Amino acid sequence: MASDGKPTADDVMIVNAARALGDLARVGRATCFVGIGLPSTAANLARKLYDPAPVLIYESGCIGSKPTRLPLSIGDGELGDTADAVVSVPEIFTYWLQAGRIDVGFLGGAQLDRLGNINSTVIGSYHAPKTRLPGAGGAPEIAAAAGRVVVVMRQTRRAFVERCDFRTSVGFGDGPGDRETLGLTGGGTGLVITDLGILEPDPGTCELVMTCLHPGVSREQCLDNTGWALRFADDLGCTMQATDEELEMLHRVRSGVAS
Amino acid sequence: MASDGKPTADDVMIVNAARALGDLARVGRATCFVGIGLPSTAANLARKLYDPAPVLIYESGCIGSKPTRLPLSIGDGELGDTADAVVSVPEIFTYWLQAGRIDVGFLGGAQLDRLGNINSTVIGSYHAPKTRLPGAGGAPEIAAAAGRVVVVMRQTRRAFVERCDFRTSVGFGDGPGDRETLGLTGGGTGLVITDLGILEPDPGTCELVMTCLHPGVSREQCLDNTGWALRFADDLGCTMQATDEELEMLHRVRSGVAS
Amino acid sequence: MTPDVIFDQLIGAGRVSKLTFSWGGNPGVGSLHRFRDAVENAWPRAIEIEEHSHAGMAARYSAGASGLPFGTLRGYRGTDLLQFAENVRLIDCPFTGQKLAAVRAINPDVSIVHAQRADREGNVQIWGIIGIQKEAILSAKVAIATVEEIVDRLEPVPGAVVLPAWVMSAVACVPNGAHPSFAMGYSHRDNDFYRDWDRISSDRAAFEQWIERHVIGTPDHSAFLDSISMTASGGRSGI
Amino acid sequence: MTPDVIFDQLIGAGRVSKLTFSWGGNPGVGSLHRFRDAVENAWPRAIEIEEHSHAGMAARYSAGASGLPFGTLRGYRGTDLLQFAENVRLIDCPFTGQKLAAVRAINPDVSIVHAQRADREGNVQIWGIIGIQKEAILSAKVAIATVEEIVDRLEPVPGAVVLPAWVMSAVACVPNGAHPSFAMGYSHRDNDFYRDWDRISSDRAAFEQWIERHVIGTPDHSAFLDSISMTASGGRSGI
Repeated sequence: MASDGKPTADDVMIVNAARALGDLARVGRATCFVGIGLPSTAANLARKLYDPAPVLIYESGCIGSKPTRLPLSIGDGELGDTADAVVSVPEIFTYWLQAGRIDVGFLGGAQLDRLGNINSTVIGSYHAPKTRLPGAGGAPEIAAAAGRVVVVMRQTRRAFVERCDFRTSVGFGDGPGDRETLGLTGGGTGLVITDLGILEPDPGTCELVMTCLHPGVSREQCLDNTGWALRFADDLGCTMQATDEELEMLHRVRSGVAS
Repeated sequence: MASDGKPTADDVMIVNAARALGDLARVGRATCFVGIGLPSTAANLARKLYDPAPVLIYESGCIGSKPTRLPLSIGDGELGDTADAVVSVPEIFTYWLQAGRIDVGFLGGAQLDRLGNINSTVIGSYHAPKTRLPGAGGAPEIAAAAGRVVVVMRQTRRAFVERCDFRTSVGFGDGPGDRETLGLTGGGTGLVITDLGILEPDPGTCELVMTCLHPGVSREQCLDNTGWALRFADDLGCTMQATDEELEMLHRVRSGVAS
Repeated sequence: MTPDVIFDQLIGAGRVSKLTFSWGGNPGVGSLHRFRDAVENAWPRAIEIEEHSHAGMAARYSAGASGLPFGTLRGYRGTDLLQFAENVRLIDCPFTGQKLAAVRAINPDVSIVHAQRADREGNVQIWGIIGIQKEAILSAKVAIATVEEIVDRLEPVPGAVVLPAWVMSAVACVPNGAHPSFAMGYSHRDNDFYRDWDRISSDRAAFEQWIERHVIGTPDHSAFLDSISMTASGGRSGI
Repeated sequence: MTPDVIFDQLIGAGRVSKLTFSWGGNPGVGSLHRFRDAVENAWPRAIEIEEHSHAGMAARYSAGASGLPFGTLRGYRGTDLLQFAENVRLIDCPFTGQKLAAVRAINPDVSIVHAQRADREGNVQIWGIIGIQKEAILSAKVAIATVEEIVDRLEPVPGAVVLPAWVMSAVACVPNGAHPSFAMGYSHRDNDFYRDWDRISSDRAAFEQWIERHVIGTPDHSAFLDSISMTASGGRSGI
């Protein structure tokens, strides 16, 4: 929370990401492939808030981790100690992710484009980059195989681009039908949660459109912070204000007292 | 041992197989892929008799087993309890056998042909077999990948044939160069230990020739019990009589008191 | 991979139309006589067989568990298995040009494994010689485990594999459910049964009598064990 | 796969000509500044990079450990990785016609892992989050383990992997040898170091001073740990 007690933009993203995971857990077991940072915070918040709770899976091989404090790395011992099972890295990517056992993949990135593709490799040209980013990690196969990909990213004109400088992870490729042609077994980018609201792909065109705004956010703010000609859903909604219960639990998750 | 205290034909085979393994262990670590039956008896005898001892690996995934009694199946709990490591079946065949980490593979079979190929599938035609045998098991890849294959089999005219009815495991295929063409990484059938003596492949033709006879065995016996025009090495040797120490230890291995 | 005496019973009872396997024997004893009788004499019916090596079957299950359509191995080349096995093709390595065997993934309609224990949520724990049980479960469309015991909490055990409840279709408590095989720490291998099976199964009439009395004639596994004077812990009772 | 601060040090010191990786960041902190400086500005020298996804790298190590020339995965398709990565080809499944990615096996000249302990014969035991350490060892031409402790006998531990002595080229006792990472049960992750590294490494001069004093200027790992006021068990000493 910010010093004025109001939730920060990150808080709002995390709470909404946790809710999305809670919704998915309600309609079946939400096995969730989690990276470190915002996704891990959101997934752990969902694990504390909802019953049934999502099953957290980390790419280091930890299945069903129930960390009492937020891990700083995917190799954090806490993730293994509290897991139902720990498997090798080759196994987590083959028997678990590639086999289609992951319902939800949380991803972030430096750029997200209109068709839900993600860049976490370079800004600028590959061989002479303006900014060299850490790279792919587990993202491309999460984007390929997870039942549904939830992207959590701050919405800015530099990050939300017409076309990624580098396509690290495929959302809908160049448009409808591309995932099928490419043999990608998962559902693709299903939900993008930003500090301004929520985007979802248009079922016909796969283009990401704004379907919900966070309380107090205007359409203009969204347009100003998006690098493509952003469209809004006809039934544009508004996300629910973060509740005290959610924010309190988020605080406890962050400070490691939520066990 | 037979009732007259003399070693049986099986005893002689087993003692000679154990010696071969001991010889190999002396020139480097002999990691030995072992099946149940005569091979397992011989390998465990070698483990008790020699220092350095061979490392016993069972296809059920047991690496470095040191059983105190002879196992009845490759899934015998004793093999896991006494192992340095137990791995899955896919792993034993990939990371261990296929990767070339096995120095010696012990094999048997219903038929062995002149070029060291082995049949453990059917006698007669495949679709209307005279005798249906258990089948391949781990043998084809042991024959393909082990540094050296040691075959332990009773020598009879029906078993030692010009050409196997079914080629389950490749020795030298159709002759010199075949293993290389087929991409088989191991050394092939290097030693055949029978109740009559020892056969080894001719380095030029790959044909199995009798290189040693057991004490008291005649060339005629060998010819009578071989289904091809058997040749004898110019420097035909004679195996050493089984010693009291070897036979005593064999007795102890069999009765499970050799721990 | 290794159909043993249980499969021999199914085959002898005429309940098998096709067997995919890599080794069909009675471990440590010899032949599976019902299997042989079916293949050699089509008794009680002809069965179709598809045979592989262990390594090939392991690669097929691994591919199935991995969501891949095929697995790759150095195998089959030069053997007559290649001539008769469906679901094996030679492929070229795109980097080195080497020829390798590709085997089609197996995704069984149903896999059943026997494990030591499960917790009340249905998480299943197996230890000892794990074999291919994990891949059998993870490749299957319906995955069932029988367990020796259901416990409140799975205590960690060296060498154990845990299969999370959410990959299992069903878990049932069936003590000595691996009989005549064993569950490490719970039951012993019934070596006598494997030896006796050689005698029972080598005669059609003896087999039919046996299966009628002990399998068809018993309502469940516990009654089956009683009928052969076997206790749930794998010891011989009474006689 | 995940070169982190140790690789950043090697890169910054100009000792790296090529990096093959799948994620090059400071876990939980951000960038590897020396890596970025090398790629973006060729300082202190240009480095060649070959990048993959984690799944691709895992498949490459597994293939290497398996004695196969390549591994197969559902991956790379539709990404720009395919365009720049050497050692990736699309292949067709011989059964279904599906296009899959083939990745060339990795067989490192040398792999070094850090494990909890070894026995006097050289059998190495690792537990906790195993990652890809087994494959790193089994794919390597020369395989080295540093361990926290050498013991008379390896007691079984849940979740442990044992690498037999005969697959190891060398084993050395180096307490806290995973620093700034950790060895479960022996040392703690030095979270401060990862954070401090962000500051040290973001400035060329600060980096050069640091590497001179703490790495080049210390004779061994224990002296290195002393120089950063770190105890062998992973606690901060003195200051």
